[in-house]
Amino acid sequence: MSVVAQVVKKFINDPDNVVPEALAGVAAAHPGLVRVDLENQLVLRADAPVQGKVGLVSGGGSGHEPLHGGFVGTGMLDAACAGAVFTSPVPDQMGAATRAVDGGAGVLHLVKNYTGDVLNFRMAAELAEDEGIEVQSVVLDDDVAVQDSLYTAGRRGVGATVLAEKIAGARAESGGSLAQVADAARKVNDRAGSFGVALTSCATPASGSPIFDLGPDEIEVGVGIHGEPGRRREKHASAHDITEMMLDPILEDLKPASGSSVLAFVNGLGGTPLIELYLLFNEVNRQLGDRGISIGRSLVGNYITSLEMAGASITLLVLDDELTALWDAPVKTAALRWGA
Amino acid sequence: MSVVAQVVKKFINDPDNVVPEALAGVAAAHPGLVRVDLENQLVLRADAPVQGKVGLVSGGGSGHEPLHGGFVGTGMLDAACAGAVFTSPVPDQMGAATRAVDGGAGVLHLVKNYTGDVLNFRMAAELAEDEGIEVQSVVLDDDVAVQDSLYTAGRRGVGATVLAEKIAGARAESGGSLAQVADAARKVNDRAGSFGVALTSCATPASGSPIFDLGPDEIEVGVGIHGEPGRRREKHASAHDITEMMLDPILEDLKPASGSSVLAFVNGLGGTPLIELYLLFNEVNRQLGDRGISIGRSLVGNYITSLEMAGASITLLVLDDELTALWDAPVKTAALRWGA
Amino acid sequence: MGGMTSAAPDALDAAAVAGWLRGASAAIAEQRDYLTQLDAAIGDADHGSNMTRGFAAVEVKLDELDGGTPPGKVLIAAGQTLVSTVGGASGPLWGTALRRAGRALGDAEWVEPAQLIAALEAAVAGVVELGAAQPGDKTMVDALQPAVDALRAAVESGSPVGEAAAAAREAAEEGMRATVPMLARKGRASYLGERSIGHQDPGATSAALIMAALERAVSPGR
Amino acid sequence: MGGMTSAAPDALDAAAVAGWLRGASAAIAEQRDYLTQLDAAIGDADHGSNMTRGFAAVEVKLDELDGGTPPGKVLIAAGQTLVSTVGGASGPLWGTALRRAGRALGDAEWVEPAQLIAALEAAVAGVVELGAAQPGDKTMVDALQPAVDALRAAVESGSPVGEAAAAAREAAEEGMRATVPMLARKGRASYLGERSIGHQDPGATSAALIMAALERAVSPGR
Ligand SMILES: Nc1ncnc2c1ncn2[C@@H]1O[C@H](COP(=O)(O)OP(=O)(O)O)[C@@H](O)[C@H]1O
Ligand SMILES: Nc1ncnc2c1ncn2[C@@H]1O[C@H](COP(=O)(O)OP(=O)(O)O)[C@@H](O)[C@H]1O
Ligand SMILES: [Mg+2]
Ligand SMILES: [Mg+2]
Ligand SMILES: [Mg+2]
Ligand SMILES: [Mg+2]
Repeated sequence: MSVVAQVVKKFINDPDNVVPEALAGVAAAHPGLVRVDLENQLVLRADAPVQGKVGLVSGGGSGHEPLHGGFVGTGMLDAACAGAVFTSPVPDQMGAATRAVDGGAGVLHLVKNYTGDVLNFRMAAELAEDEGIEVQSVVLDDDVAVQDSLYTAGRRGVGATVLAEKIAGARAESGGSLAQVADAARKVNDRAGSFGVALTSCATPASGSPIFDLGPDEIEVGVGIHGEPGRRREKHASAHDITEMMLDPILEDLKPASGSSVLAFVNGLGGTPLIELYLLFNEVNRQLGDRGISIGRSLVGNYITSLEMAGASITLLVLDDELTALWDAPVKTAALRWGA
Repeated sequence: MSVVAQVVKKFINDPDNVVPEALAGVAAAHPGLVRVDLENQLVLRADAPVQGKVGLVSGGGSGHEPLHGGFVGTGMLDAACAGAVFTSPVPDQMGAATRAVDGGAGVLHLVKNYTGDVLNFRMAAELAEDEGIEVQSVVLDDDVAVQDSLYTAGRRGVGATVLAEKIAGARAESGGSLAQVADAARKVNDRAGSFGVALTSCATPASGSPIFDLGPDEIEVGVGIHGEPGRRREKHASAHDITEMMLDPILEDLKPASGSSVLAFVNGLGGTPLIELYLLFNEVNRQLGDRGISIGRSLVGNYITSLEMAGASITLLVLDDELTALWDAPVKTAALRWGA
Repeated sequence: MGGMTSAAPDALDAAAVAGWLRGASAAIAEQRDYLTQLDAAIGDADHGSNMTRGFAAVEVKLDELDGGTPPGKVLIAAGQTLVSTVGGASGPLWGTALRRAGRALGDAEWVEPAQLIAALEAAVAGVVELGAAQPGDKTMVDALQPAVDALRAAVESGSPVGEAAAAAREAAEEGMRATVPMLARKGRASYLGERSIGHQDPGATSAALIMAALERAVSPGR
Repeated sequence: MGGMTSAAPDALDAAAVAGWLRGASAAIAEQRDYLTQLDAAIGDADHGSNMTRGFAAVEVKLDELDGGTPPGKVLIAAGQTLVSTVGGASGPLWGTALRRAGRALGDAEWVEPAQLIAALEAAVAGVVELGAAQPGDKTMVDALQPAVDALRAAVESGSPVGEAAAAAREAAEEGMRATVPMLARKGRASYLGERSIGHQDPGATSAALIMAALERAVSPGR
């Protein structure tokens, strides 16, 4: 795990300005969809606050794009707070986002379970409540690679975040109360599990060199989305075997009944070509089929990334009619769009 | 330009099976949208052939995903033929695709200008015409990095391919004749220019190691989408300067009048994080603004890629009302979707 | 730095507290790459830039403060600045620490040793309350808790504040080194499980730097 | 291989033609990585796998052919197979070359030297018609055209077919080497402009391998 001196080249001007410049690009690229508060580093739904609708706020460190800013729009998030690369935003940003999307029906904070994100969002929620805005928080912790325990930081929030933002967003759009929207997000978290594998590391703009180095035939198994090493290092293996390595712990955690229908989400960590993600999806489809589980809905692509890391994660969400309907509901964001 | 011994790890089972396995994944992921002919390596619109509609066929080597298979669906392509990685498909595939999408109104072949693609599509068109199917072909050659000449292979087809598939697809969906659909594609090609820059090389599954090697402070300027070196090698520079390097030759080629509105397409070559693509889009927006050109429509993301190559291309299309309306028309494919 | 120029020989004034924070900022900026490297091994390679960004903002804030601002209010302002500029885990934790310390001092113009102990104990309590880390979890608490314990012990045994701060710094450094063999149970390093063993915790390392800055601030003559 | 067992001493039969194609397949498979490496420098690193895939399919096709298939039909079947399995630039070009050569031979059972020349001239003409490459453009034409010219010259000056084929192979290899300093005007290498200079064309290289296989097929005794 030594820090290698290798250089990762990037399209940037100044490492300290990457996030604001990218946000200005988001504003220029999606004028009808979102507006950007550059001072607070927020991507806001163009028509926020929507009166009478529960506001959905998420956020986290940058470098996971399209998460979260790419999911702001009708039927999904009302606001996304962008921190520095891989660093949780600060409570001031979350507070500004909360105020900006408060349409009188309360605001839900969707928080990935990392100490930094949880603490900063908690502080923001306390401040917002002091200002008279009703806030609830749902913490997402779907990464089954990490053992859960009362005495640890617990599991990470990864792929299920995308699904929770979509599904809770649909619930809010359809007029759900703050409690109902929070319930929808919690339901996703309860019924989803994820597992990630990295083939390479990645480099933050500030450091410019990879966080860890891997041999030509090694992979990191059980990684999150911050370029960190995983639970263990293994020999590189076939797509079939790696898929099995990922599916086994997810299924062990979720224990879906045979005959279950799942949403299967094969997510690229940033540097893996789409052709490989579809190849992995084919493996997922076959291996789930062998276990009597069918894929009811699917998502394949780079949705929650770790800069240019080559790797992939699999998320399974055990569907029911409610979740399926909320998934299918129209969504209009930069990164996920259908029915609108 | 020596071949380096570095290894690029991939999620694959067998290098010779990457394309069919990925296509099986596409079939499993998008059942309502497309069907896949595994024998001929075709992605077909689920409801093909659409009677009375001009059929749109494109295709090319694999490794550029989501191009072309990700653009099959309502309002875009009727069929995509997948060759081996970076190798044009064969006439048999194109012929099968042409037959499969022929709804009686003729079939348009959208061909990227590479010798292999052009020759194979030409043979397929001749065979199809022998079978009584009316075929027209539009060859796309928007890469301004390559000098055009009667005596050379000419310019490459790159980013404008995506725009032509969308816009010609909309024209076909709205009931255009074969001549009208071909005209729409040619119009896009005439009014579009592209330029690409690579920060790294990429590796085909068959070879497993990068096609060229670049120093830690070097970039390849004027690259295409096949992992090939570019027109020249330069020192790595700021996003601002690289954007200028790309915009200058495009604008020199297109010579848009001041006050023009363009579709600005910042495309990732596969291994560049989205945050950098938005940062580049911000540069494009500012630099075009400085030259009196406004961005009327935009597209930012990985749409025509070169496996895991880190790099980006910029494509500008000079808009008019017809092109804008066709761009805005509903599209429902795996990779581009709106209004449906 | 006016720490030792007061009538009460062992008491700190606002300038001394500000000097402590500036000294901490300088030390952190100097060790930025090292802190980031430690975080790269078991975290996400941002602890150096997080802390540097936050303490640089604290320095700007200190310049803006009224000359008459009492030590407690200086610490609260610094804590608020950290909360607003750092993000990550260390922002709320260090922000809370300094705010709690500041609140413990109230509006007093001078910080006597007993008050310094109370303030730092409040700081550690704030970190534990917010982050729920126990000693041995491989966090900043493993440097801070022994440091505060050593400070109290030294002061109670009659040492002058300079010597007590030196004892606190030594305890912090020892605690920092003691994180190496620990298995992380909090923060990002916990995701690594057994693989976190053998690496020094970045947050404990910056905590030791901050305690060393305290020693320098209370003993300007050294 | 029955090339020299016929009554007409310099004529080739279908088995000799099939032997040529099998020999070409073996040589290409052996040089697969080298061809790909040449293509990596100025193309897209697939020429070795393209040609190997195509000629392997040709060998399968040859196994399926009727014993009585005349040489022309053997070449047409091989060309059709290349078109259907190679893709890229070399698939249509080599496919057309072999089909044109086969058509020039008609249904004749024996290929006399004059017919061999006519067939190969038709092959090159087909490549030029389809690909529009001129000599000097840095393509397979730069190996094929001199090879065919040398074959004709040798036969016309009375050389036996084995010697003529050797001359053709030598000319192909010389033409192949001559591509090194050329600036590419056709195919992917043309995108490199000046940077294509100094690299040997992969297509000219495989063409030389195919001409060397012809020499071996017509002179089994060597
Ligand atoms: N729950 C916690 N309680 C106390 N300290 C913690 C806790 N979680 C993390 N830390 C400290 O924070 C440090 C990491 O800080 P930093 O890298 O700035 O934030 P992040 O982990 O969000 O990237 C760790 O080294 C550890 O000392
Ligand atoms: N227009 C052309 N005429 C003749 N030969 C050509 C032409 N274009 C390319 N070639 C030959 O094809 C070779 C490349 O073949 P290959 O790598 O298999 O196809 P691709 O270029 O499609 O990847 C070149 O080295 C060159 O000799
Ligand atoms: Mg962090
Ligand atoms: Mg090719
Ligand atoms: Mg960190
Ligand atoms: Mg090639």
